[in-house]
Amino acid sequence: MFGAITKAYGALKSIAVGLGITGRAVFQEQSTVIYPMAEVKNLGHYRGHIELVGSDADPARPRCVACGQCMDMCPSGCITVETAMAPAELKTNAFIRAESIMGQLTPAAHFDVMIGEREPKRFVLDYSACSLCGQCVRNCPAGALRFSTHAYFLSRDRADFVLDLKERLAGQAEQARQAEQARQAEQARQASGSPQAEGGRTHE
Amino acid sequence: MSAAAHVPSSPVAHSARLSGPVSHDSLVVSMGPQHPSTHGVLRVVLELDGEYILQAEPVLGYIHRMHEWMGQNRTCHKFLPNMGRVDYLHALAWNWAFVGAVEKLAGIEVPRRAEFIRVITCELNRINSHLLWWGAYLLDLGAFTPIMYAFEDREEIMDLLMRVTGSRLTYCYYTFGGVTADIDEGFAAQARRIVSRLRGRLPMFRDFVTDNAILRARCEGVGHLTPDMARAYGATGPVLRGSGVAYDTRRAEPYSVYPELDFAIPTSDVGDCMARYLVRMAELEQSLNIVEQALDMLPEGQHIHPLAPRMVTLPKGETSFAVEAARGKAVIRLRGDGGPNPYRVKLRAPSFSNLSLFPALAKGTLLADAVAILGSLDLVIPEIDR
Amino acid sequence: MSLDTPLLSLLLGLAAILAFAGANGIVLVWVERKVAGRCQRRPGPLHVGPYGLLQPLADALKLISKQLITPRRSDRLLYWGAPLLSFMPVPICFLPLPFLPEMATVRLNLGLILILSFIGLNSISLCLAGLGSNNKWSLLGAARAIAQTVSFEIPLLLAALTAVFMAGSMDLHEVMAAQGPWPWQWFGFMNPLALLLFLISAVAETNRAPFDLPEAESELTAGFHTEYSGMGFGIFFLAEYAYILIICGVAAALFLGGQQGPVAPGPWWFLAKMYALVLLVIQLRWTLPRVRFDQLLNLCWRWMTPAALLNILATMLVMLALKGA
Amino acid sequence: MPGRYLQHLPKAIVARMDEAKTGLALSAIIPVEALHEAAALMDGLGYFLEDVTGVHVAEGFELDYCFAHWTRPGRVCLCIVAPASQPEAPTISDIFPGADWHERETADFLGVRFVGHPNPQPLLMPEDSLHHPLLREKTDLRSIHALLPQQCFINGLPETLDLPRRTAPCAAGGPSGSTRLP
Repeated sequence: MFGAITKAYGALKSIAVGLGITGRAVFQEQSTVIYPMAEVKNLGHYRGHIELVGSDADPARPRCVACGQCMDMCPSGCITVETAMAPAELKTNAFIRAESIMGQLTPAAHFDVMIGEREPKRFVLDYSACSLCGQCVRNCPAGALRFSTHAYFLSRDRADFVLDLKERLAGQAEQARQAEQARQAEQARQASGSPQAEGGRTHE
Repeated sequence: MSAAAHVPSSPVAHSARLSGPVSHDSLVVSMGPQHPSTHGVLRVVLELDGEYILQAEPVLGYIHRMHEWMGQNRTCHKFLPNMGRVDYLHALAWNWAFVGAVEKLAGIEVPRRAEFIRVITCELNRINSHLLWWGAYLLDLGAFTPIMYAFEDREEIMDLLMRVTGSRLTYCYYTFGGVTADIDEGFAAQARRIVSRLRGRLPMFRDFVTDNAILRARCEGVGHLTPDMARAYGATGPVLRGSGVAYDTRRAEPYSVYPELDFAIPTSDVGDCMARYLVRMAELEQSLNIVEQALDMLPEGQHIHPLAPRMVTLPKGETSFAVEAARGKAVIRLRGDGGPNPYRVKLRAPSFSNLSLFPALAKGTLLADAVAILGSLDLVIPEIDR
Repeated sequence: MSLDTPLLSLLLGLAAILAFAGANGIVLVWVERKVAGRCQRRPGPLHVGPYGLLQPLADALKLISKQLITPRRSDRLLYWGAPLLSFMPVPICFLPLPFLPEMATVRLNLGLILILSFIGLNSISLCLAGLGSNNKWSLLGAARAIAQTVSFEIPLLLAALTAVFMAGSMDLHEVMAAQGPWPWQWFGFMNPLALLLFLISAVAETNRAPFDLPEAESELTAGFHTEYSGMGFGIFFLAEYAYILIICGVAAALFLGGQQGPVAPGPWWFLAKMYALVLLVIQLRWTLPRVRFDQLLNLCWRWMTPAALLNILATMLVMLALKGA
Repeated sequence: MPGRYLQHLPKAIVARMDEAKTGLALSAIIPVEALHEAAALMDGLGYFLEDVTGVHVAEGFELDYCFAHWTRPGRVCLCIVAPASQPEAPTISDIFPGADWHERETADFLGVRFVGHPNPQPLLMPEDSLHHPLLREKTDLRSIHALLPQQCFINGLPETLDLPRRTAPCAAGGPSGSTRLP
């Protein structure tokens, strides 16, 4: 009898404790982000689809040397690189070393790629097949690939996920150029308003 | 039973894929492949007498992707991203199992710093996995709120792991000879914050759920698993440790820097669902300890061996490499034939063995108990079906 | 406030009750989801209307506009009769509830019996729904519903009887009047065990978590209403909320003094107590795991029924002693 | 320890392995007929079945039964080769019920038949599938001798085959050892 009462008391107490915890939660701050209205803030390290890195000289021209290693390395076969000869003035005498498996059963083979000899005519990523493993980025001998932070990428059409990365790079470079121009125009306006500001900075 | 006696006695028995004969006045129901408590696409065919289970037979293969075939038809590098998809809740354990097996067979060295980074991230991932199990188990038992609380903490850990791996769930972070990205001071500081935050949350979890009278009533004395049975079915992980066997791959087949770390293996002699529950909750604390220690001991150095090959060629021979995943012993058996593709990759999934216990455990219990038992085995279906 | 012709009063009352039951369903759906959200530290419904207040209306619209699907080989009469049957007793149960000081729609000296007898009809409708759907999970849910309701009627009645003994009447108005304005003059305070037993049985009787076994979605997918779509499901839902309100109203009248309250007694006290109990029932759902079926029956037969019997005996003895003194 | 027993099986080839390299302590290549007896032996020694791996090799089907022990270090592998002409092996699911699923899986992938299996339905493959995905093309097959250079194919000596007992139980590796929950 006494045992039963203690048991019942214990059970009711544990339920009351639980009610206390959910009850307190009612008055606590919410822990969710109401997504379309509020901004998701922790995407700084987000790794979206890959994108091409522009070369130092011309940000609209990819660093890619069209060695095709990313194609070789990709587990899902979602990268297609079409090769073209680069303009002669870009040709250097520097080589970088790449490795390829050259078929399935032979051991890894090394080959040297001349920087600036070839360039990608098209660089197409089928994002719908990509598993974001990063093998292409890690194995690019020219450092021409990186992950974008392109998080909000939605579509109902599969075809929208086939990205021409060279076009994307050109677009990004154009955007960056326009932003730079706007910034300079802004600066120039400020400079003309206040003669103390340095007005002698020229374009590039 | 001989093969001849097994010929199905009625169309019902055949379509239901039950192994035993079906009585004419019992109810055969198919739990799953779409059912709230099978968490994914598992189907369990049950023969019921009222609510008592006469026999239960899991039917697998709904998410079978033949990882082993993929493994032997592509290079190790190309197969590596698959490992995050085997057990998506403890992806890093499978990452490690495969990477470790290849390193063992091909003789690739791993820098000490990378080993510590692996320990830290793998344990964080284990915490994440156990937290999700906790929430999902309570969901099976009819409590809706715990999973939300678990996800608050999970989100923090996922944010942290995203910092280095770039992904939130299906990581592909370890690579042959190290890890793909180094961790920085910010990572360490954030990890310590998460550890101390979780230490503060665990007592709340205990008050809210573990001590709850209804949970105790649902779990205590249900699904009793004896060590003998666990051995017969090859159960590992918390399922085995809940039956009082202190078998943990991190100690039994020491790998990486685990021998240098001080942590306990929680066990319980009871062997019921509650024991498995308590073991997992205690493991959360142990994993927090491991993360903290590993952060303290983290040496300077490289995160990937400078001579780590970009292209792995497997020598002839075979090897096995086992890691302790959140669900138990995950083993990769790898056979090389001198080429870049493995000749054979075998994935030994802990959930596979643990689920094979289920028919024996569920027999004679109530339907609600079967749900509790299924949940307490902590199954990840893609790992079972592979 | 009194109307002269009983028929007019009844008709007006019925209309008011139906409107109230409908509005209550809508409001409680919102409250339920909002409480669930806040308990889980998320906002709950938010986008439709201010604070998501119009969300249940939108849901109702959706449910109404959905196709009604009748499973093949189901029993059409039972299948579609069940939701109607589940809602039908609702207006009758509302009739004797003491919302206003002077007026119940129908003032009966057996009001409590009326409510408790008609509330039991709900379990029959659940059983028919499960039986008629021709679905194995639904059938299991139906079996559970019957066993559960039949068991828990007993402690429910016994606990209510305790209050009835204390007041000496089965008219809810008179039970209310027998209690004083201050909490220590309420029957629930004088006899907390009866209140506790009544509340537990009430939760079980209305099939709410942690006793939501007939629907138990992690075990029976959705139990008795697995096959229902659109308004078939909607009516079950509406009835469930109506029953919660009724049973909480009875509890408020029997044990918490009903309209009695400090400072200014009146109908608002009754409503406030009723909705406080409803909130408690809702919060229980978002806090506790579900009990197992045999545990539920054990709880009823081995714990609550004996406790209720002992409690009734003790109450009678104390009352006799008080009377003698 | 198991090596001492295993090598008395008729025609068993027992080899001690380099554990750091192969993850195996002991590999025993035994005739198909001896599998059941050997499995019973492993059961008697307290081992549990970790998994069954089937490999399609030039000689037929190599089936590896891996065993591990809760307190004893080292993994033991029983290896049988079922000839391609007769892809059959005795079931050991009567000894280790857990082998049931491993065998069904192997049967799915390779088409090996497990004689006496209580429930020989497909496990992971569709019920009506006749395809065994892990079968290789003839040109793609390697010989078992080429694949397993580590196994020295000779009978080992009893004293060299005794594995050292671990001084402390496996579990109590760290200073904290194991904690028993109440």
